[in-house]
Amino acid sequence: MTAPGSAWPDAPLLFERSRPGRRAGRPPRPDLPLPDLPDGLRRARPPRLPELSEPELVRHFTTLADRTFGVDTGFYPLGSCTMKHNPRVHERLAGLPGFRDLHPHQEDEAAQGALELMFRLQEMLAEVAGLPAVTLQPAAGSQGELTGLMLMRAYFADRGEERDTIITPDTAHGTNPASVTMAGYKLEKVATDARGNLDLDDLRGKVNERTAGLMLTNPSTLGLFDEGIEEVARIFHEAGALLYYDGANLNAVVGISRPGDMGFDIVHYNLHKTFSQPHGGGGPGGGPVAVRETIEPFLPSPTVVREGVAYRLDHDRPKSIGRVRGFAGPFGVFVRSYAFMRAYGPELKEMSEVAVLNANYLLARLKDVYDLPYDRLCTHEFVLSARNLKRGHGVTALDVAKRLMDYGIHPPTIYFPLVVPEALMIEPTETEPKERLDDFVDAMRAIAEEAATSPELLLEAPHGRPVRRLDEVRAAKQAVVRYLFEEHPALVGAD
Amino acid sequence: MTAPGSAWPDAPLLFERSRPGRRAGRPPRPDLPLPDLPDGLRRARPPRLPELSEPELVRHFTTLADRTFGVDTGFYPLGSCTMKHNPRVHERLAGLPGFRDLHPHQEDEAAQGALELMFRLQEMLAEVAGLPAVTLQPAAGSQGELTGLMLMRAYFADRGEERDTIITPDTAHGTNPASVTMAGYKLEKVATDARGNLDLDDLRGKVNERTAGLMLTNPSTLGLFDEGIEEVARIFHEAGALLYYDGANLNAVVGISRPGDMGFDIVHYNLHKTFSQPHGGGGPGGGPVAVRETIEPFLPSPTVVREGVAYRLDHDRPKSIGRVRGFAGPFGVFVRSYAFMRAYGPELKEMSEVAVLNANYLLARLKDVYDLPYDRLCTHEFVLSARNLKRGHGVTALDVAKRLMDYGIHPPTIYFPLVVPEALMIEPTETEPKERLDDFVDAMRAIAEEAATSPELLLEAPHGRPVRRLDEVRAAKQAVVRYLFEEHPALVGAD
Amino acid sequence: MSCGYLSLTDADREEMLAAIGVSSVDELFEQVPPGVRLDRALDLPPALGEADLVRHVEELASRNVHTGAELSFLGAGIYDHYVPSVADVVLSRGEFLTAYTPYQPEMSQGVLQAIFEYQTVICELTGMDVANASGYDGCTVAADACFVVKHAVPGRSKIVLAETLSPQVRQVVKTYAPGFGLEVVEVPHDGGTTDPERIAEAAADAAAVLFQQPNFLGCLEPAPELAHAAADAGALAIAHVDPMTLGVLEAPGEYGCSIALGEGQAAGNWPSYGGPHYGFLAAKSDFVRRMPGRIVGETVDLDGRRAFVLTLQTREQHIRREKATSNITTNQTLLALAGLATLSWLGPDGLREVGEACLALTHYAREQVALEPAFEALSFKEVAFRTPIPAREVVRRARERGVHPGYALGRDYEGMDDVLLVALTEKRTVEDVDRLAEVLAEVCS
Amino acid sequence: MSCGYLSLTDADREEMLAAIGVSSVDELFEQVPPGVRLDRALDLPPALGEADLVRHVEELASRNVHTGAELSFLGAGIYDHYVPSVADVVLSRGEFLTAYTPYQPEMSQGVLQAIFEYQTVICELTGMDVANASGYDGCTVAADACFVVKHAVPGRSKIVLAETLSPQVRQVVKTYAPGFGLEVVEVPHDGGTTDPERIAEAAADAAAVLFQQPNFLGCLEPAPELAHAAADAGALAIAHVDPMTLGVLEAPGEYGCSIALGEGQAAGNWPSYGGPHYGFLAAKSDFVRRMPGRIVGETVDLDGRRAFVLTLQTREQHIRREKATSNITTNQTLLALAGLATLSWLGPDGLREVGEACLALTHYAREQVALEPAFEALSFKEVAFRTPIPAREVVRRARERGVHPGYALGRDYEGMDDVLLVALTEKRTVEDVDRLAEVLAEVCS
Ligand SMILES: Cc1ncc(COP(=O)(O)O)c(C=O)c1O
Ligand SMILES: Cc1ncc(COP(=O)(O)O)c(C=O)c1O
Repeated sequence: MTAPGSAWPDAPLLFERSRPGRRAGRPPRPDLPLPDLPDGLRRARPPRLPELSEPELVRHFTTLADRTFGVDTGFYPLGSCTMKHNPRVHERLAGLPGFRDLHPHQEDEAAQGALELMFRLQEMLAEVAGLPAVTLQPAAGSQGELTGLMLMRAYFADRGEERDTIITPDTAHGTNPASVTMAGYKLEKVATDARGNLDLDDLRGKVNERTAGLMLTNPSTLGLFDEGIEEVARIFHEAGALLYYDGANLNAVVGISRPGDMGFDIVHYNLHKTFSQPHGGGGPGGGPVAVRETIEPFLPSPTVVREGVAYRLDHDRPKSIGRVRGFAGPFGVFVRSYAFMRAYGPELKEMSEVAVLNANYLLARLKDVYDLPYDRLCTHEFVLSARNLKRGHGVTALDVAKRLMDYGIHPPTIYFPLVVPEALMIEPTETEPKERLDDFVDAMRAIAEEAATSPELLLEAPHGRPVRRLDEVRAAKQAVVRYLFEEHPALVGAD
Repeated sequence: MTAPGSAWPDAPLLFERSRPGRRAGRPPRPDLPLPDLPDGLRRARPPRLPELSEPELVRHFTTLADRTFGVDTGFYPLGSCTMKHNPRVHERLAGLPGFRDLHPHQEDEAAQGALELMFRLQEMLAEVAGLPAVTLQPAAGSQGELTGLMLMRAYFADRGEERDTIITPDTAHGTNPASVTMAGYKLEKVATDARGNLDLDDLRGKVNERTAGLMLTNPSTLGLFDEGIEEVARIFHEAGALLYYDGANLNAVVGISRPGDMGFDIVHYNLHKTFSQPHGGGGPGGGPVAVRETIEPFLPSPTVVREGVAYRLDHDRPKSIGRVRGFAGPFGVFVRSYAFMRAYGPELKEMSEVAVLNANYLLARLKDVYDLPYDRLCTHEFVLSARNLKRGHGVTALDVAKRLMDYGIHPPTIYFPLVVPEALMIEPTETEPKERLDDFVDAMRAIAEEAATSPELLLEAPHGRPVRRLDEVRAAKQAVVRYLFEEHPALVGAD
Repeated sequence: MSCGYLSLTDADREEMLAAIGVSSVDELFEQVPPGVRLDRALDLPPALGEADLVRHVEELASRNVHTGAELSFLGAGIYDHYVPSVADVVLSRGEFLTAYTPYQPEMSQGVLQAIFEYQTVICELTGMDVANASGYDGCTVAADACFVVKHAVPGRSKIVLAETLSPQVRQVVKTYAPGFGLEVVEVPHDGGTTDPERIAEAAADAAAVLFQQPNFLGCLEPAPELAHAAADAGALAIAHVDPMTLGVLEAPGEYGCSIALGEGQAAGNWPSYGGPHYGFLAAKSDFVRRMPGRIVGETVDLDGRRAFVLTLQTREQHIRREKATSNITTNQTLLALAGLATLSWLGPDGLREVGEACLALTHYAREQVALEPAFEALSFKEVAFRTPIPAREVVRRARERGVHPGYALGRDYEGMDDVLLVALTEKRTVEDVDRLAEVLAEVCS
Repeated sequence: MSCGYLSLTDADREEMLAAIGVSSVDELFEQVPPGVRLDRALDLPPALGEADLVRHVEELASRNVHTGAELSFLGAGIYDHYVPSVADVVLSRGEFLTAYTPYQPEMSQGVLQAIFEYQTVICELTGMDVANASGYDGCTVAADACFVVKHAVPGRSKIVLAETLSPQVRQVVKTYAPGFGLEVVEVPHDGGTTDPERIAEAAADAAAVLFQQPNFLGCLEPAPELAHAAADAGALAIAHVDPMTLGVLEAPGEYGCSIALGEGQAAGNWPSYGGPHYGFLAAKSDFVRRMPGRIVGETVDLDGRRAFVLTLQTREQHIRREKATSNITTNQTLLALAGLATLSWLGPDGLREVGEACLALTHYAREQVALEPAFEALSFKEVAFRTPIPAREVVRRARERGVHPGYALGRDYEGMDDVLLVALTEKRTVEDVDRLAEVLAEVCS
């Protein structure tokens, strides 16, 4: 038991709260005979699911929620993840019985509202990307990437070209190289120049007839718009290669600059970032992909098409790469993103403007106390380095992150991108008011001060959370990844 | 700002979070001309409502929720209030558009489902009370009481009798005497005997031809069933008076003993206690009233009646006392209570059995460390006294209550009933598992121990809440009961 | 255990009985005299598991025609304003839902602070100094106010009600008044509004005058004149107001009222077939120690930190018992907090815009509908039309066409069988009004 | 600000621009080359305030016929099981909704613990040692498993799929396989189930065999024999299972499978027109370091307190990049936690009862419906009937009578245009089945 007076009540596991014979749910039990199941098929030992009454179940999840920090709790400037406010009306809309209880195999004529919503979302997304054709199927950004690479493969195969290499910058998110491998491509890395743009000389030497394409985040993971993007596009297109846009940072440029206009041929969106699907402790997301006309025939099946006043799912796509996910995509996510875009309308650009304004404000107010590796205006996020604190006082980006927790703020992304040592990647998003930004500035400045005067405050942080720092090495070494009941190892105090 | 490392983030007032020109909601604005309003009618200065964006509004209420302890948070044995688990399905059901969006002036034929639910609820409540006629109109227990007293008045007026006195026991809840006054009756108090029953001798001397009736909670606020109830009823009925049953403690006897069978003529239910409407930080509630046939004609108007297969609101009640609330009652509460009773079915008795078992278990495990004024088995709640701790160590019931907070438990009701000094009135309810009861026992025993060994732990408790003990005298003296903007007095640190 | 809301296992039960020292649960009930024990099972319908329960209750709900299922212009006290999704944050949070009255302030700073904010918002809307944490509804707060008045104006025992005050409010006041020793008189309307002169007359020996703005007939009263007529006669002026109009209409506290009260439903609660909603009650500072119900005040804790607490409790039943200012205990906090969330979401501009939308639509309807307005006075949010056939018949016929055209005033007012009261909230559109006009033209011809 | 989701006032904006040292927001975008700037407003439909937005989206929703609006027997991968209200606690709590992947464990002990509990529940259901925190859906986890297999079984590059495995799952595997350098072969069914001998043959040089239990046609496969046929041939056996059947059906880990996976929707997610749902993926301990996606492990903090943390991260893209076991980042945690809440609400007895209800209803339907079952094998939760007219026509006609009778298997299987797949969850009643039988009799005659 936690000590009396702790603000964090105990949180036993569901299995520890379980008592044999207790139960919450009573499913309907039809008064019918039960046919016999053959022996090998019938379950021999019941699964050890937890046995709790409803009151205790509700308390359990309430306790766990209280130990979880979300955007609703406070400022969450997790770079690259766009932790913006999630409008509450979205939950109402996605929960309408006409959506929530709609079976995905329902006949098209009995799902016209859903299909229309998807079709309209496709059109709005196409306008934002500046590319004409959209598939909503991919489940998240990473799957969008993989889908994009598969589209490249299909496109080149259709043209009879053999290309086996994908180029990514050294600032790329880990999913980019991982997707390249999963798609069966080879990876080639290109350097970043002193202003944070792609190094054009390095690039020119690497693009050739084996190059299938580029994967690029723009603005980059440094939060910088690539000033040479037009030249980059020229280099690839001249080599007959394609450009893939990782849309994780689209929040910076909606209505300002469109990937299609920048020269990208394939784009994914992260609906959970830019278009406000709640992140749900890890997901769900949505990763639609937009493409040029030339690539449209290869899009996954089915797509949503309009015929006169009616909408339908089109499964008849002979050149399609096939299906990448079940059904037509994560529909509930579409409801939210559609509602989000409709709430802004043509003024959606303001979203990006404010996101960029908020980030630059933080940058301006912090760059004298933390190192700034690329001294430029940023876009919707920026990367600072704590190397000055490390050099001066022996505290790291991790320590700064942990100390922020004591100020009631979720830490930014740290140690990414890899090209910046002791990186602190900060993305405030557009929904934060100036007061929250100022709180963050005050905390970051106070922490820099503390690093000099009382570094132990950082080194021992956090102080106000339900646990202190964890032994992560031990977690990986012993890999206790499920509860083991009677055989569960006694961790506490041990080792 | 709270100190870094505090588990309780700041909670500024909405008005302090407000910034001129910020706003969340955008109501529809029809494109129509706006007629002029005469000068004296048009608002001169806008109300200073808070101006916040939606993200900050959501955070504000999230922060406030985190500073609020509910049954979902933990054990809440607040005697007399029946803080049981509130099934989550009730929120779904009350939120169905067919209920939530149903206008109370809708024609009866277009509200048949709602009327049927109310009719069925009336019937189920009547069965529980053992009385034939029910009005659902009263908004809470207190209003049920007042309604009951008005019914008495109407009943006697109809019989041409003049009776002006209501008798209540000295253990009565404050609402009983308050209702007596509001109904225009005089109050007469009767004593409690050594076993916690009504003192029959005292009673006999007080009941006469001026007596309109008795108001009694049974089991009493001491958590004891009145063993002389049959004789009590006889005394009143022989004097031509009526018996009113305060249903606050009905949770103890559902399916065990019915007020109507005990001899009561008028009964209120607290739907938010016995039948699980969430208490909502203070309300809403529901206080239906059941009566004998002879009193039925006086029930408030409208009632719900069945005619063949159809249901309707009956407004044609010439002898009715009139209306006590808008419409036919708090319908959303009815949905929840109806669902609650349907989830138990005829086994509803088990609810009371377990409530009584849980209370007796706690009593058995605590009576050696706290004083027990009436040494009997209890019903669904019981009253201990901390006078032994006060005598021995100078700590009071209040100190015990505050220290319980440090153990993550909501204090019981204290200093009530008035007949017990240093009262701790404990009602666990039937939904608590044995582990929570044991936690409470452990905490209460540890506190008794602490009272002896380190009384300052109690005297200075709580230690783990967002605030320490409050200056309540000052609150009442200066009566700052609203935010005053520029003129708001600076309280902090002052005096 | 037969129900998943219960938590004891058979093993728990045995252990607990042993600890108590009894051998069965029945023994615990030996204190109940055999003569009053129920010797049979309750005669209740069979138990339903959650899935079956939902199926059954959904079926009941499906037999109601709600405001989303027809184009509805019903108002008359309960209004179909938009309830914003931020209200869900309040209504769905387990802590708010499952807490009770904040008797222990250290456990309940959140709900206490929210009530303090609610009180402030109500005071701002009404121009008053103090508001309680809520009453049951817009009817009972009127009765509560009469109880305040009874003590605040000694020597007078008459309450004057304008006939244009909501019929249900008047009925509730009349039900309560005898217990308070108060007599009730009603002042009839003149062409839809109340004549200040008649109020002046009636108020001569009255303790208080209650009127409604905008009134039940949809008309704007000469509210300042009514208030002054009352005050000049030595009676307290009490206004029953609609919070959603107070971005546009003057606050009663600014034109001489001592008390303002009303039904809060319009601001943040669903119609819900009549409840639960919240009644609000606010007054000038003179009455602070006579207010009924909970009031939250500001104070400090031992460390000087700002904190909130239930205050002025010597007014209340649990302290003052038969001398209390009211018997209220359980109130409508949760609904009031949904109101707070809603009004904060709107802000001053949003509230004004809602009022303006209602006003503009009302006047558009007055022009578009080819029926004669029943009253000449300016209408706001509701407008009464005279119908060539009984209004109830108009309702019946229009509903067959998917439009609920409003409230038949003959339900409450003698001689108004041919008057239909049409409510217009900001949720109705110009096209909705056009459709109403079309249907009314059809069914009235 | 034009939208209430934004928080800056004009004054804020001015102060902030000054602090940055620019005079306008446009200046911030000078880094965007003029050639790629959009020089017009986006062509998007007009902005809607919340009330208008709700009205518009409700109108769209109303044009769908959902499972509550007709009596539906649709399944074929997505099932109308009861989603208990405790799932709402997870889905409506702001903290769960608005948190992301728990990179900072001290901020996220709640969601980490819940994932750990979810992993345990999945392992218990499937008889496995490790489960990840979720994959996108029941299709993509099958592709993920192929990527595990590619590395786990060196020298073999063939994947065998039973034709009775869900068509969508097979399609997704086929889309992914070329990138992995894997070849896919399919084994046709014999009378609705898969012949272990044919699996033995196909598995001879295969890395893995995937089959489904109960299979897509509603039939119970001889799963242990299939698993053993695969394993004996040196291939890994992978079972695609339905969590709601695993209270009654044996756990794949008990009959020789190395990996178990499936679509989680049936346990705790609404149909939602196909998503978002969650895919689960579990394996024997040999594969723990090849698992894709997030995995939560137990550890201690500095004070020795138990705590949870994302672990084995060297498998993942953000550490291993092109050598990662998968590219997955965002997953389906929220939906998986709704699954956890649902399965915990059921408990072992409830889960068994759900399975028994489905089984009993399936067999009742098989008897009651006057159509010939398409396959002799034992059916579970779904049963296929042969129809005298095309099944799609049966669907069309039955829907006109308010009954959606099921899935026309001809959509996926050649030669099955006259086969109708009827799904029976515990939400259907005996009367529902009687009604189905009646309607099918009508429309098939
Ligand atoms: C730059 C970048 N690319 C790709 C991804 C992958 O997107 P998702 O998490 O939606 O799979 C992310 C985020 O996680 C990202 O930040
Ligand atoms: C014994 C008793 N009587 C009456 C009441 C008043 O009931 P209510 O709060 O529903 O008005 C209460 C509870 O507050 C009570 O405990």
